[in-house]
Amino acid sequence: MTMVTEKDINEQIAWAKINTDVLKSMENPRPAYWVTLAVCLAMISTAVIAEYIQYTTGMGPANLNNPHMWDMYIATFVFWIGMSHSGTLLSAILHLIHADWRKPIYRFAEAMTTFSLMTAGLFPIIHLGRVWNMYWVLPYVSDRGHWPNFRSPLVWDAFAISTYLSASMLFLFVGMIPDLAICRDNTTGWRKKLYTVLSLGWVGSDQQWRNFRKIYLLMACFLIPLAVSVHSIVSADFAMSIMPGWHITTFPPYFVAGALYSGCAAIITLFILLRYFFRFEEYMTLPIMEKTCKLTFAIAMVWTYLNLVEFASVWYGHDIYNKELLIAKATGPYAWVFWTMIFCGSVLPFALAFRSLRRHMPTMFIVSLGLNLGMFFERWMIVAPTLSMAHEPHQWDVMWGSIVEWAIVFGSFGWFGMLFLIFVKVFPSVSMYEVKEMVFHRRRSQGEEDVARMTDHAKPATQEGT
Amino acid sequence: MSKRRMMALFSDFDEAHAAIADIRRNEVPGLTVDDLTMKSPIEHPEVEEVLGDRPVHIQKFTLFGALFGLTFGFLFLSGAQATFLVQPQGGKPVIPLPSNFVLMYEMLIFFGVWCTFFAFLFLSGLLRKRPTLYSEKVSLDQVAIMVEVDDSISDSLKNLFQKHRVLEIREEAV
Amino acid sequence: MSETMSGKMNRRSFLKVMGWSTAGATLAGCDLPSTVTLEEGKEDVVSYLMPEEYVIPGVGVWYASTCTQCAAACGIHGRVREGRVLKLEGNPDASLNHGKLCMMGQAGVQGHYNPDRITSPLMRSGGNLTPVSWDKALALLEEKLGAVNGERFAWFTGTISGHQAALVDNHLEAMGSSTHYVHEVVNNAVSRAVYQDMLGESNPRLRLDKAKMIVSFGADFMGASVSPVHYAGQYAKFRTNKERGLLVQVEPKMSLTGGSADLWLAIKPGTEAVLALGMANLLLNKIKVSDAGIPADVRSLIDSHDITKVARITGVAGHRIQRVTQLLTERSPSLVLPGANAEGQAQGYDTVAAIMMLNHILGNVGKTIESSGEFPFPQLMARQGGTADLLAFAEAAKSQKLDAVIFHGSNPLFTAPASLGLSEAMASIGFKVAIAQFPDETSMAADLVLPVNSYLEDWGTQVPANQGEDAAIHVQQPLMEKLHADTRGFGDILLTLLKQRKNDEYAQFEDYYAYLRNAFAAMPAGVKNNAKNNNEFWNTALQTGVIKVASGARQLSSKVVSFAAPAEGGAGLTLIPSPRLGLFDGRHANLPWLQEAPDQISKVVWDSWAEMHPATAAKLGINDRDLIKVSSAQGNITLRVTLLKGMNADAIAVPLGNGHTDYGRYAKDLGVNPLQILDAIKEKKTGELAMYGTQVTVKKVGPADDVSLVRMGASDTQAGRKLVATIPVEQLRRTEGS
Amino acid sequence: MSLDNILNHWSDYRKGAEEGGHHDYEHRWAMAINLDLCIGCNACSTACYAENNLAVVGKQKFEKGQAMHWMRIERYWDQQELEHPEQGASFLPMMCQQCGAATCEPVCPVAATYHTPDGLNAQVYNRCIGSRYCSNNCPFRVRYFNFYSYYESSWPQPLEQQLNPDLSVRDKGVMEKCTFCVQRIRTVKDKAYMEDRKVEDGEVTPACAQACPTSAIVFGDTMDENSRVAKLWKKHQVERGVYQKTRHAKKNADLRGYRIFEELNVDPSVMYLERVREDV
Amino acid sequence: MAVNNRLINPGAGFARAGFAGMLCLALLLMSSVAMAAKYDVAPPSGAYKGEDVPQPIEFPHNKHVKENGINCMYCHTYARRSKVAGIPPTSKCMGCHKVIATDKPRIQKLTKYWEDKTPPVWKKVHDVPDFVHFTHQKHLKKLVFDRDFPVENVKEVCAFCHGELENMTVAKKVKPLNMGFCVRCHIKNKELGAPGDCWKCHK
Repeated sequence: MTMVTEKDINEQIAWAKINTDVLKSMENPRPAYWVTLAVCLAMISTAVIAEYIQYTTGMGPANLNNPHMWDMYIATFVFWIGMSHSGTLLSAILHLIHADWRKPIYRFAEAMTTFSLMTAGLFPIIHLGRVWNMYWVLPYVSDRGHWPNFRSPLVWDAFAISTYLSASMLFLFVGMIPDLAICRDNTTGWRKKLYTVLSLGWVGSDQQWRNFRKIYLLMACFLIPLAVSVHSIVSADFAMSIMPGWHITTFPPYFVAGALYSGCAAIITLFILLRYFFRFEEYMTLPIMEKTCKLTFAIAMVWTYLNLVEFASVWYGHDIYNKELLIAKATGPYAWVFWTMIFCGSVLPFALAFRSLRRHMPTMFIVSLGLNLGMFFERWMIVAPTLSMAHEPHQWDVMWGSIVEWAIVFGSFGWFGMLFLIFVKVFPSVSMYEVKEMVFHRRRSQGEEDVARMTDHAKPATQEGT
Repeated sequence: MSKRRMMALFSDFDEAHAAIADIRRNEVPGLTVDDLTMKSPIEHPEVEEVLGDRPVHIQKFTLFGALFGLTFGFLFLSGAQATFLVQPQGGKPVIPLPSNFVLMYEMLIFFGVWCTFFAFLFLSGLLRKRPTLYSEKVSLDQVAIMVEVDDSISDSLKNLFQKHRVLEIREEAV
Repeated sequence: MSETMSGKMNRRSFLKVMGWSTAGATLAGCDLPSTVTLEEGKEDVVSYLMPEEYVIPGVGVWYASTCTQCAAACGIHGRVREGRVLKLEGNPDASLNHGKLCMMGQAGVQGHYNPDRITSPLMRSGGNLTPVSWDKALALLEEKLGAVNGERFAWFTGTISGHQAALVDNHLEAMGSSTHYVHEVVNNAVSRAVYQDMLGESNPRLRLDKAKMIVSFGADFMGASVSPVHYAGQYAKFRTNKERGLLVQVEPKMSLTGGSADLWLAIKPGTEAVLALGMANLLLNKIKVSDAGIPADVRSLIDSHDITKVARITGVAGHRIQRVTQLLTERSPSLVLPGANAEGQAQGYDTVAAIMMLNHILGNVGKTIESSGEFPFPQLMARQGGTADLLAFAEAAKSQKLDAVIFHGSNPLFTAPASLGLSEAMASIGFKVAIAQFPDETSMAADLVLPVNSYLEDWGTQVPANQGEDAAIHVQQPLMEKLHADTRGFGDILLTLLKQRKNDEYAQFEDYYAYLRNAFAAMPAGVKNNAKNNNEFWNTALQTGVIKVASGARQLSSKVVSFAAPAEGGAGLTLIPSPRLGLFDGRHANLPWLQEAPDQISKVVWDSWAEMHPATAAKLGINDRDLIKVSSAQGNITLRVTLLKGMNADAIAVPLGNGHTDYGRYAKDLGVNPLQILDAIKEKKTGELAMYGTQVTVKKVGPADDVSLVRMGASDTQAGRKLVATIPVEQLRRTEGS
Repeated sequence: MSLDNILNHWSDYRKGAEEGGHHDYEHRWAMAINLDLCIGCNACSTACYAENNLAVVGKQKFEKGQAMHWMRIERYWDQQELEHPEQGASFLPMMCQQCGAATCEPVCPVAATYHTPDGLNAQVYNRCIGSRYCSNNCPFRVRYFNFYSYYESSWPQPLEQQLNPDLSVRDKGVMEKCTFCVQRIRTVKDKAYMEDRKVEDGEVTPACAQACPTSAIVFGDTMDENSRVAKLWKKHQVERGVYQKTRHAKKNADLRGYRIFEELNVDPSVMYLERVREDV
Repeated sequence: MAVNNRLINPGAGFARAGFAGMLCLALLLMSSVAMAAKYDVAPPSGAYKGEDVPQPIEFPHNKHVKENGINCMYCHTYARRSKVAGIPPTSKCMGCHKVIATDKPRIQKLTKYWEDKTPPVWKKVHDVPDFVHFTHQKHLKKLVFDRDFPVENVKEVCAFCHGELENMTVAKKVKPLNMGFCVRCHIKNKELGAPGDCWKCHK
C-alpha cells in the first residue's frame, strides 16, 4: 500500500501571501466572533456574580463541606494547568528536535499555554477562604518576621506557577517579536503604536537574529524541565498528602502525561476552529493535523498505561484505604464520571489511529472535545472521590457542587475563551516569520535551485489537497 | 570627509549573500564585512559563512542567572526557615532538603529565564531607537544590507550591489 | 453578691471585646506598619465604681450554684468574668455529680442568654398578650387572686424543692387551697409508688457502683432520667470496679444507656413483667433460690410463666433469659432496675413490682438498694411530680373546678396529649398566671405572664430528690446581674404573692435574699457545721454551694407486694415517646447547642424523627428517610423515619422535645410532638399516664429525602478501620487483673 | 543571624520527629480516653461548644456537612449481621489528635498551623488564609472550616455575651479545630509562672474532660512522669513516635491502649483504651 | 537557653537588604542589645503619632505622676495581677479627692459621678486587638520584679509601651502597639526568655 506523502506545507507559497493571510485574520471580526465573545463575557459575568456571592458570604455557597474542603475549584485548576502544557511541548520540545512542522501551529498553542495558566492561576485564589490575604503565600519582607511555609506544596505551586507563567509569557512574547515587527510595519493607528512598543525596535538585523536564535534555544531548554516540574509540583499537592488515592508515587508522571494529553486535545480543538474560521487551510494543513493526532495518540497511550499502573499498584498493594477507594470510584456514586473518563481518555483516542478519521475535521473536533471532557473528568476523579471516602468513615460524603461552584468553573472557560479571542485579533496566531523559514528551508532542502524570486506573486499558491 | 548610510534591498537572501561575500573579498576597498549589517525577514544562519563568527553572549547571563537562582534559593529558603521557627514541621526537619530543592529548582529557572531575557534585550540592541533608514520590506520578504561608508566608496559599493541585482538602494547622510 | 456586680463593664465594651468582625479580621491581615490597624479612642472602658477585692478584670471567678436544667439539681460552678457568666461546670463539692455536668447543664447559659426570653410582664388584653408594668401586673394579681375562692385556686409546677417549695406551700395555705399539681414528663412516679410499697421509701439510693451486674428493664439511668449525671458517675465506678460490672439492658428501643450495654435485648413493648416473672420462675424453680416473702398469688403467677411462654411473649430468646438469670445469681450483689418503658403501661405498677421482686429474690435490697435516710428538712424536700397530676389537672379544668392557676416550670400545654383536651379545658380557667422565662405554649396561653429570672440570676435552694452519697441542700445564687431589667426572681415573686395575702407575716423580708438569709440563720446548729456565726455559715454555703445535712438512719423493708397478672403487649405497633438527654421533655428545645447535638443513638439533629426496625419497615414498605404518618386513635403526626436495629420490631419510637408551636426561634415549628397523639390511658394503680401504651399504625406518605432528615455520620460501620477497638473482658482480666 | 545561625545549628535544624524535632518541649499535652467508659452522652461536645465559642450552624448547614463540632461523638454499630445490636453501640469521641508528626502542618502554605513547644498542634486563626489543605490532609477529619461568617446568625443578642473572651470568635474563611483548650492551658501556665512554679498534674483540664460524667477522658502532660496520663500511657505501653517504635515498645499485645490510624505514623497525642465487651 | 536562642526570627532584616544587610543588621542588633545592657532589657522600638482622645475627665497624668510622684501601679493596680492593667475604680479616685482639690471643676465632675453611682465611661487609648492575649502581669514580673528593678521606677518600664505618661495629661498613644512592635522586642529580648511561639499571644 502506498501512502501518499503529503507536504506539511506548500512550499511554493509566497511570503507576501503569508503576511497578508495572517494579518487579515487579525482584522474585521465577523459576527460569529462577536457572538462568541459575548457568550464568553456572559459566562464570565455569571462567574463574577458567583464569586461575589462567595467572597461576601464565605465558601459555604460553593457547597464545600468537611470532607470536601476542595472540590471542583482545584480540579479545574489542575485541568487548566494541564492544558497549558501542550504549548510548551509543541514549541519547546519540537523546536529542540527540529520538528519544523510545529511552526504554523505553535503560536496559538503557546498562547493557549499562557491563557490557561492565567485561568488556572485564578483558581487557587478563588478557592481561598480569605482571598484578601492571598499574598501571604509569597515570601515577602514583613515587619513581623513572617515567612510562608516552604514545605507546603501550595507554596511550591505559587513558585512554580509564577515561574511558569512568566517564563511561558516570555517565551510566547520573544517568539512573537519578529512577527510584531511585521505587524508594526503593516498597520496604522493604535495598532501601530502598540506593535511599535511591543516589537521593542526589532529590525531583523543579523545580530538580532543571532541572539534571537540563542535565546529561543535557551528558553526552550528551560521550559521543558520547567513544564515537567510544574505539573509534578501540582501533582505534589496530592501526592505529598497522605490521603488514599492521592498519596501515589506515579502521580508526577501521570500528571505530566495527563497535562500533555489534555493540552494536545485542546490544540486539536483550537486547530480546527482556527483553520475553519480564519481559512488557515494552507498553514494548518492536514499533515500537521495528522502529526498532532499521532502525538496525541501516543500520549494518550502513555496516560492509559500510567492509569493502569496506578490501578495495578493499588490493587496489589497493602493499602486498604487506597484499594477501597479504587473500588468505590469504579462502583460508587462517582462511577459514571469514572467510566466516562476511562472511555474518553483511553478508548476514544483510538479514533486517532485511523487515518480517515484523523483527516475528517468534524469528527476530529468532536473527538477532541471528548478527550478534553475525559481529561476534565480525570481531574475531578482525582480530587473528589478521595475526599468523599478517606480514612475516617464517619466523615464520608458525596458532593456534586453547587450553582456557585459550577458557575465559576464554567466561567473559567469563558475567561479563557475571551482571552484567546482577544489574542487572535490582536496578535498573529500563526507565526509568519517561522512559516517563511519553513517554506524557505523546505524549498532549499528539496534542492530547488530557484529559491530566488520569492517575491513572485504570479506563482499560484497550490491549494492543498489538490 | 562626510559619511553616509546606505541600505540595499535584495529580493532574496542568496543575492544578499553573494553581495556580502563580495564585500568580504574586499571588492570594495575600505569596507569590511564587520562594517555591515544584514537585515532579513527570517533567520539566515548561513550568512555567518561570509559575515564571520559574531559572538553571542546570552548564555553567560543564563548561566549566571541560573546559578544565582540556585544559591540564592537555598540561602534564602534555609535562612528564612532557620529564623522562622514556627515553621510547621509535621515531624520533619526545620530545613527540609527535598522541598527546598524543589523550590531551588524553580528559582533556578526563574532567574535563568529572566536573566536570559534581559540579556537578549541588552545584547540585541533592542529597546533602542530604530534607525531611520528602514524598509518595511525587510519584515516582509526582502533582505537588506546596511552599511555606513565614506562618500568616496559609495559609488563602488553601489556598483557591487547592482551587480547582485539589488532592488533598491536608499541612502542618507549621517 | 449584687454589690460586686454593680460596677460591671458596660455592655457595648463586651461586644467589642468579643466581636471579631469581618472588618477586624481583614484589617488584621494588613501587614504594613504604616497603616496601624488599631485605633485609639474607639472602644469604651468603664471602670468599677467600687470593686470587691476578688473581682479582677480579665480574671475569671468561679461561683457555686445549682443547676435547674432538670429536676436532678446538680451542683454547678459558673465562671464569671467582667460580670458575665460564661461557662458552667459541675461543682466538685456536690456529691451528687462530683464536678461533672451533662449536656443540658452545660447549655444552661444558653437559656440564660436566650434571645427569646420574656423581658417584661405581659397581660392579656383583647386576646393578645401585651407588655405592662410590674405595678399593673401585680395589681391585677392582687385583684384576681383576692377574689378567687381558695378551693378553686391551684399551683401547677414542675419538680420544685427547697425554700421556694416551702413558699409555694405557704401561698397555697394563705390562699386556702391545697391543690399543687406537680408535673414531670420524665419521672419515675410509678417506681416511687412501688418502692414506697416494697421498700418503705420512695427514693431509695440505688447503688450502681456496688453492683456487679445490672439488669435494666429500660431504665435509661444515664440518659433522660431523674439524675443522669449522678448515675453516670456511679456507672463509671460500676465499670471500673475490680470486677468490671456487667450491664444487661432489656428495652424495646435502645436508649443512651442501652448503647453502653454488654448485652442489649429487644423486648416486645409492654411485656417487661412477663420477662421478670420468667426470670423469677427460673430463679425459684430452677436455681432454687428461696422464695421467702413472696405472696402466694405472686408465686402462682411466677409458676405460670415458664421459659418457653416467656420467650414467646417477650420475643427474648430463652437461652438469653436463662443465661442472664444464671449470671444474676453468680454476680451478686446485682441490681435490677425498672425503667420508663416498664412504668408507662396501664399495668405499670404491676410491671415495676414484678421487676423489683427480682431484687428481693436476689437479695439486693440493703446491698445495692439502700435507704436514703431521713432528710431533716421535710418542708424543703422535692415535690416530685409525674403525669398523674397532669391528668388530674385536666380533669379539674374540664369540670370547671378551677378559677385561677399559677404555672411555673412546667409546660402542660406542650406535654399533655391532645386527647386530654387541655387547651380547650384551660380556656375555662378564669385567670391563668405563668411565671415564665420563655414564651412557651403554656405561658402564651396565660392571662398574665410574669417574667422570671433565669436560674443564673436567681436566689434559691434546691434539694435533690435523689441524693448523692451525702444528703445536701444545694444553694442557688445569682452568678451575674440580671440580664433584663424587668425580670424578677421566682422567690421574690412568691414573696410578693404572699405579701398580698399575709403582709404582716412577710413584710419583714425585703426580698427573697433577705428571706433566705433569715431561713439560713434559723437552721439548726448541726447543719451549720461549726460556723462561728450566721454570716460565716452563709458565706461558706455560698462558697461551696452545698450544705451537707446528716440524714437520719432508716432501714429499708423488703417485701413483695401482690400484683395482677401482666398484660402481654399490644397487637400492633406500640408508640414509644422517648425522652432524650438533650431536649429532654422539650424544655430545652430552645437551646441551639442541644438542638445541634445529635441524638446519641440515632444521630439525628434539629428535628423529630421516628425510629423503626428495618424488618418492620420492610414489612410496611418503608425505606430509610421516608416520610411517614404515625396515627393513633387520637390523631397523627407526619415525620421522617430513620431505621435503627436497636428497636423491637413491634415498637416505633418518636423522641420527645420538638414540635413546639411557640418557644422562641430555635424551637418553634420544628419537628412534631409525639405526646400529642398519646391515648390518655391511666396506669391502674397510680393514676399516672401510661405513656408507653399507645398503639399506632404507620403509613408511608412520602419518598426518602436526604436533605430533610439530617443525621450525623456517614457510616454505621467502622469500615474495617480500628476506630473503636473492642476486647473481650477476659483480656481485660488478663492484663489488669480482676 | 541567618547564615551563622544555619551553620551553627544545622544539625538541630535537620532533626525530624524521630529525634524529637527541634523543640525542647516544655510540655507534651496528651489524653487517654477510656472507651469502656464513654457512654456517648454528648456532654463533652456541648461543653466544647460552651468553652470554645463554637458556632451553631443550623439544620441546613449541618446537612451540608458544615457543622463545627470540634468534638464529635461517632457512633458505630458493630455486628452488622445481627438482627439487633446486641452489644450496644460503639461510641468514639473524636477531636484533634494533636499529632506529633501532624500531616496538617507541613501542607499549610502560610504556617498558620504549627507545633508549639507544648506539643500542641496550633492553629493561628489570624494567619489562616483558608486554603483548607490542612483539613484535606487530616486523616481524622477533625478540622472545621468557617464556611460562613457565623457571628450574626449563631449568637443573636444577647447570646453573644456568653462568648468566651479568652479565645477569638472565628470569622469566615478560617480553619479551626480542637486546641486541647489552649486558653485554659495558657491561663494555668500564666498562673504557675506568676507563682514561680511548675504546672501541676490535674491543674489543666479541658472542657470535655472536665464535663465527662464518667471521667472517661484523662488529660495531662506526658512529660511529667507522675501525671495520670503519663502513667496510663506507660501502663498501656503506648509510646510517642512512629508506628514501628510503638509496635516494638508494646511488649504485651493484650494491653488496651492504642492510637487511631497508628499505621499512618502521625503520632497522635490521644490514646484510646479499647472498649471491653463481655459476652453473655 | 537552647530554645530561646533560636526562637525568634530576625529574618525581617534578611530580605530587607540581602546578605550584606543581613550581616550588618546582626551587628547592629548585637550592639543594640549591648547598649541596652543597663536594664538587660532592650525596650521595644517604634514610634506612633496618636490622636488626641477626648475623655470624660481630662485626667492629668503629669500632675499625678511627675508632681506628686504617684506610682503607676497605685492606680492601675490590676497590672500586676491580671492581663489588663485596669482603669482605677472611682472609689480609688475618691479616696484622695474627697479632700484634695475639691474645688477644681474636674474633681467636681468626678464627685458627681461618684454620687450618681455611675462610673465614667472612658475611651480606650492603648488597645491591642481582641485576638491578642497580652498580659500585663507577666511583663511586669519579668521586667520589674524578677529583675529587681526598683518598683518606684516602674514608670520607666511602663513607658516601653505607653510612652512617658508623666509628661502627658490625657494619655495618648505614642507607640504603635502592633505586631511588629511586639515581635521586634521579643526578638531583642529572647535571651530574657521572651517567647516566640505564636500561641503565646494569638488566641
